[in-house]
Amino acid sequence: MPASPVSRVAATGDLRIVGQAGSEALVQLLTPEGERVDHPDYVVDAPAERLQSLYRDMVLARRVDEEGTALQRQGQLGLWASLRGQEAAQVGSARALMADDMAFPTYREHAVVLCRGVDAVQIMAIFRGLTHGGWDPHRFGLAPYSIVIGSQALHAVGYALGVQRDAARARGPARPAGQTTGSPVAVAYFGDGAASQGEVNEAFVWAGVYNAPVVFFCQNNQWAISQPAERQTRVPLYRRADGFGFPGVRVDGNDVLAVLAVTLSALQRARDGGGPTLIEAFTYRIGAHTTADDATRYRSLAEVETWKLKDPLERVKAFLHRKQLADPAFFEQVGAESDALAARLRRKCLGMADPPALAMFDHVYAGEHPPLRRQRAHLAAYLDSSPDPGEVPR
Amino acid sequence: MPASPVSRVAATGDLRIVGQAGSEALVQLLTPEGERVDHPDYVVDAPAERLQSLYRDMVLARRVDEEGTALQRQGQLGLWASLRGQEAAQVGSARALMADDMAFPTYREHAVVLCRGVDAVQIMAIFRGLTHGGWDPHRFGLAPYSIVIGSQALHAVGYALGVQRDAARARGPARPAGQTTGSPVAVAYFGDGAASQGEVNEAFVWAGVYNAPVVFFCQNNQWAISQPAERQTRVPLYRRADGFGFPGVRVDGNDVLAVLAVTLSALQRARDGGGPTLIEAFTYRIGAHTTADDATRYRSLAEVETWKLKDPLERVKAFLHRKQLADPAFFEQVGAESDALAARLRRKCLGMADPPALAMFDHVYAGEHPPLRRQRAHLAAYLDSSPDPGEVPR
Amino acid sequence: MTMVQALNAGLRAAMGADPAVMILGEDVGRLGGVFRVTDGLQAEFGEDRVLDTPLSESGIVGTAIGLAMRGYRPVCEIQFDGFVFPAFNQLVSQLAKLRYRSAGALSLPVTVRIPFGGGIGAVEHHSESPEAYFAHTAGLRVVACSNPQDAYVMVQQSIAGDDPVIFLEPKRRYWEKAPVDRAAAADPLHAARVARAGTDVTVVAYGPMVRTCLDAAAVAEGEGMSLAVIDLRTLSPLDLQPVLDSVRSTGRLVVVHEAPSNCSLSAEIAAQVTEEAFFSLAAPVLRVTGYDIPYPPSRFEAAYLPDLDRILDAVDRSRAY
Amino acid sequence: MTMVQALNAGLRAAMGADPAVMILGEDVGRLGGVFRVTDGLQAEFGEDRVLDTPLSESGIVGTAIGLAMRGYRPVCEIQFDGFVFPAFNQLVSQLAKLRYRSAGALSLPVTVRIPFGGGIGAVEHHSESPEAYFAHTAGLRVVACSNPQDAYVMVQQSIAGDDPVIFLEPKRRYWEKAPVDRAAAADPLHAARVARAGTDVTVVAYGPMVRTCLDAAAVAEGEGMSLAVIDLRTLSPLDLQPVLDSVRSTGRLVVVHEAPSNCSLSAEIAAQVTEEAFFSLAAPVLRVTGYDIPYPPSRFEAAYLPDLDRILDAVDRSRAY
Ligand SMILES: Cc1ncc(C[n+]2csc(CCOP(=O)(O)OP(=O)(O)O)c2C)c(N)n1
Ligand SMILES: Cc1ncc(C[n+]2csc(CCOP(=O)(O)OP(=O)(O)O)c2C)c(N)n1
Ligand SMILES: [Mg+2]
Ligand SMILES: [Mg+2]
Repeated sequence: MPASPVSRVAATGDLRIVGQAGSEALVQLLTPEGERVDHPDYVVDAPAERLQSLYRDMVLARRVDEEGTALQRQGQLGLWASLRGQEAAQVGSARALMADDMAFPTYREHAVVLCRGVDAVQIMAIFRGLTHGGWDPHRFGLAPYSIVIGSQALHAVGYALGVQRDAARARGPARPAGQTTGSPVAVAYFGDGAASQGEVNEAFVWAGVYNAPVVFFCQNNQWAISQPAERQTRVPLYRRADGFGFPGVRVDGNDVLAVLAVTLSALQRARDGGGPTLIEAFTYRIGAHTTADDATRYRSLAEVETWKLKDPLERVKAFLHRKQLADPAFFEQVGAESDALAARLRRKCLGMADPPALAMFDHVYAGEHPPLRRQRAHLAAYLDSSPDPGEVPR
Repeated sequence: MPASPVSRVAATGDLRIVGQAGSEALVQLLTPEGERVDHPDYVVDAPAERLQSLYRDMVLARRVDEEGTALQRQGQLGLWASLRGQEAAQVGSARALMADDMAFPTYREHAVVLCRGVDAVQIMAIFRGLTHGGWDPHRFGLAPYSIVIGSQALHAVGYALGVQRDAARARGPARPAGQTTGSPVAVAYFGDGAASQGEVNEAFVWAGVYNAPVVFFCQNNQWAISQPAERQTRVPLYRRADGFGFPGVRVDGNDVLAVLAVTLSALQRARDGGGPTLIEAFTYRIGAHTTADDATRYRSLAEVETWKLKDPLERVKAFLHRKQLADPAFFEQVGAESDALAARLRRKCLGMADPPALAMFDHVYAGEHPPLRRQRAHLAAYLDSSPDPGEVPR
Repeated sequence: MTMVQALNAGLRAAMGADPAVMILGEDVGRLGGVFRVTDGLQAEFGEDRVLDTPLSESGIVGTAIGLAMRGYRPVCEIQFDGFVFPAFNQLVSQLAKLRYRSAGALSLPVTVRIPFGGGIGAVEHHSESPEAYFAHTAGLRVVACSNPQDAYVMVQQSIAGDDPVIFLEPKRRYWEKAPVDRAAAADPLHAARVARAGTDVTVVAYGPMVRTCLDAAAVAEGEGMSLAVIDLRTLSPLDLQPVLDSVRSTGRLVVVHEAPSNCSLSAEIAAQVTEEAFFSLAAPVLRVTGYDIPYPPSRFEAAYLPDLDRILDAVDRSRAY
Repeated sequence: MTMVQALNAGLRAAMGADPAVMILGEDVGRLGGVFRVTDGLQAEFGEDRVLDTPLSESGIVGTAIGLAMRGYRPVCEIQFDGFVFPAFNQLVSQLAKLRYRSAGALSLPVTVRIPFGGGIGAVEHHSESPEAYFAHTAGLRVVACSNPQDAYVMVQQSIAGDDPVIFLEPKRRYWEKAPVDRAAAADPLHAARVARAGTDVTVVAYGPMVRTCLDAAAVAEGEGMSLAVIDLRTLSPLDLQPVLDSVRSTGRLVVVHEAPSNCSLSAEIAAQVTEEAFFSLAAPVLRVTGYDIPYPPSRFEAAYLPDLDRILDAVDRSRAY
């Protein structure tokens, strides 16, 4: 018995989608050539403004990413993890979220961060080594980046269990079981590599057992550093969900419209009390794993070139052009906006001062911690007494 | 796409089985009433001697189990984990193994231990607190009991990877990929609860990716202490395998013949290079979780009574009777044998002396370890100097 | 009441006082936990607040983190000490670090209860003392109760605090009885306690060994020797002030715990006390601990575990300096 | 050669000497490891012996245990220190205990290589020093190399031994060069080493901090102070004989490591040395360590990590007693 497809109607402002997870084939609505195609399970009607705005999001995300890489090259950042190629997967999914949903991202979800309204400077601060996090998860509906692969999936499920309980508490004891319409959903982002972690699979167990309002959004970008996705599974990843009793769906991760539709539909399902969905966004990591990686050691240029032809931005651009849904002024404006963003980012980044050493003791604990207070005081006294940083030691 | 069923022919001495995993329904060959039924996927032809010997194994296992419970009640053992109700699952699977296969059991697999040729006294020594293990895994093809739930599944996969490599080394570099006919198989035993552990799911990942010669034998006895199986999954457990890309099969775990057939077929598949199989033996824990547990707190007597009607021993007995495949002398002899085993076990158990305290330092390390040597010497000196154990302290 | 009953009462009080408090763990609901610490709580507060979970420790701690992010105050039960390790990654890299990672934006008021220690004749993995792993982990708080009164108070304090707490319960003392005064003024959670005043040698312990040390002190008294016994109560942060105060007068210190000695609490206490009270010490700090071996089969535990004799032997050795 | 090259050569030698030696880890094959420690080994020894694994640390250690049971000698690579925790259950409850559990019938010759420590400006989880967790775990051996020669020798010794070894590689020293003599007579694996003789104060370190201590000793010499520097090399079992020998003449000891201090190696060393050499000590053992906070963002690491100045400050404080 395959996980039963459930029809859902999701609406978000201008967009109306009728969708259902569980179909066998890759969900695609916009081909690499920019042709709009129909999908039996996801009937989408998207106005020009929505397409423009998705396109704009992707352009800005790519620009932030390019700037990150450049800043790292110039020694301004310690590291950068490029999202290039994954703009559609990230923007499409993040734009499906409501303000009070909670996303649990990894170190590569920069476009998600932008869509959630966080200033890109905050991302730079992490890779510059100023902070491990920085934005307020509650304000933005966005948990901190997770670097330990897969660890955030359980947090998302726990958050979803909390949402379930909130709804129950609000509605009182007589609520019909499982119905949580309108309440927030937790979204766990992770990669193809993460699917091999025990914790991610435990998250699947819990989500299934408690029918938690959570969406697992897996960007299968084909690689986990040097390991191809076949080193993590011998069947398509979206099928993993079957064995845990909830639907999985594979979507063209380079098709922003399809990703949006599939995610909206999964979110609606969760809001309606239908439980979890696993979305596998089939995409590609165009860059190296990070700026510290040399991808030529393990994969062919030909493969990369093939995927460049499936660029997520180009197909939307082509479609907007062909259908005359955007004029040159629009593209110019987006270009200008992106230039301004990059300039601002660079300026802010270069201007970020190193924090005072003693600040490293902040936020370890909420309450009093005498040994830490002593260690801090000891360092303070030591710093006071020691020579200027510039001097040769002693 | 469900994991594709693969036909296998397995032969072991007197028994010929044509079987394939992947069918939807519960595999059953002998009904609770002792009727022989056909199954489209598992065509089995078992002579009387084989049925007799399986019956005998189950009787002896049950007797050992009863003795364990009795000895615990009398304060001779610290704890006992009863296998009652699971005799068919354990005997059927263990009797499918070849001598050089390697089984990885949990604390409840006493019948597996017996079938592997280990003296039952060794089990008593564990629950009496004399040792954590005791039998030689290499000699008996049986790893130590695993108590940390699920931890042994990865060991089984690792062992299977070793077997794969042995075969490759033996055959030299030109071997056809994946073919390991005739070589040993690793079998991981675990319960329904264990299926929720991350490590078990990681074992599934590895087994699938490397096509390891391993069989996952899950005894779904409906309970993990007080938690019903629905607290671990909302779809049948055998389906978990689908998402990892290998076949899963659910067998009537109280039907020793069906378990034997399904396991033999899965082992053969693994030997032939066909990779892993997940077998879910659908059975029931008739007793409490252990002697420390009070099952009346969480489950109904009616449920237990229903399952008693599906007793794994009774149906074989009924079948042997009805088909006149065994005469009264046979049953008498098995009874006598079981009495003798129980008496011997009890005698040996009561006679087990406490080990000398210093022996607790043995086998921590293979090589020299000076701090431990010093701690041991210190305790030795202290014991020499201190008053007789019988005396009131100081 | 017994310590089990005291903990049960403490949990009930915490749940009654704050609807955000939840309990999750294996068998904590219908069964009331394998030690019955959560007995009756599911019936009283509902399945939504006392959650029977899948058999998945990393899931228990990981989802508790998510619940805390949503405003809940989860109390996790790990069934036995030896089963905390599947959750280690969530404890050490997530629970301990998420406040820091989020620059203070996230609060993680998660209490992780662990029945710990030996002495009950159990099979492997059911008698371990993992406290040093947690005390070594910055971002966690670690406490151990030794008696019903403390158990009742400390579990509530742990739940009420905004930091994650590893709450260690000495399972061999679960069934020991003592009166519990629900209205008594309480020490702060992170304060050590002088369990018995004394002048000759200071003995420090926590959790299950406090009773053993008090017994030793009683025997010593019969022999004309006065032992001060300090119940540490908090393992991280350590509160060594009462220890230092005592050592400055006795000049001698013996530290006792069940855990293996290498890189343990007793090492830390010895190092700190020696540094702080160097000139007060007439003898080096002596340690009476489990050996550096895996917890042995139960027939060995009488020899493995520190007992009255081994403690008094160390006291004698200390006095012989 | 660099330490990376020395480790690579050591692994190559071990694989050449014994066909049972296998390497498994994330990205160890085609890529040669993120630090290139296993560079070229898959090409030389084949995919069967140098195994690129799924992203699953518990799987790496768990299957290594199974491989060892089948007669192999697996060498696991954990990509960074902070990623060892998903494997903790397999390390602590399985790898460390299976020989004991099987009453000696099972041998677990598994080496777990972990690049550890800070100082490379990395993001979170890439700079940790988890050695105390392992040193506290009976059944494991724990070593740390500090220079290419030791790296070359010790990795082979670890693989050749029949016990599980946690092999810690100081990643900030990976690219430092020193000559490696492949034919030189080697110390046993579990022997500490006097890295520099000295008479005024003894300084003990291991892994990355050995170089820092030697630098401090050089500066101190310029100021007329003679520091003995001891490279511990083995963290479990500890070999404190050279430390005790030195302390008996200097009377002063400073222990240095990057890891947080609570329940750390420095605590253990302080406790043991004080107990063994109580009357030789003119000052308490002083500890220069990381603070008890999660490893901070990299812009803080200069202040977080013990450096030459902090070491010399402790030396001064020791001498001031
Ligand atoms: C538990 C853990 N192990 C190892 C690593 C090192 N590491 C960082 S990213 C990565 C690959 C992740 O692959 P995937 O999940 O596909 O995400 P992607 O990088 O492709 O976005 C690895 C192995 C880690 N961060 N965490
Ligand atoms: C990691 C871990 N967590 C918890 C336990 C405590 N425990 C022992 S048996 C058990 C239930 C196991 O259920 P299942 O896997 O179905 O096996 P069964 O006992 O039914 O044979 C639990 C929770 C344990 N042994 N290991
Ligand atoms: Mg990837
Ligand atoms: Mg079960």
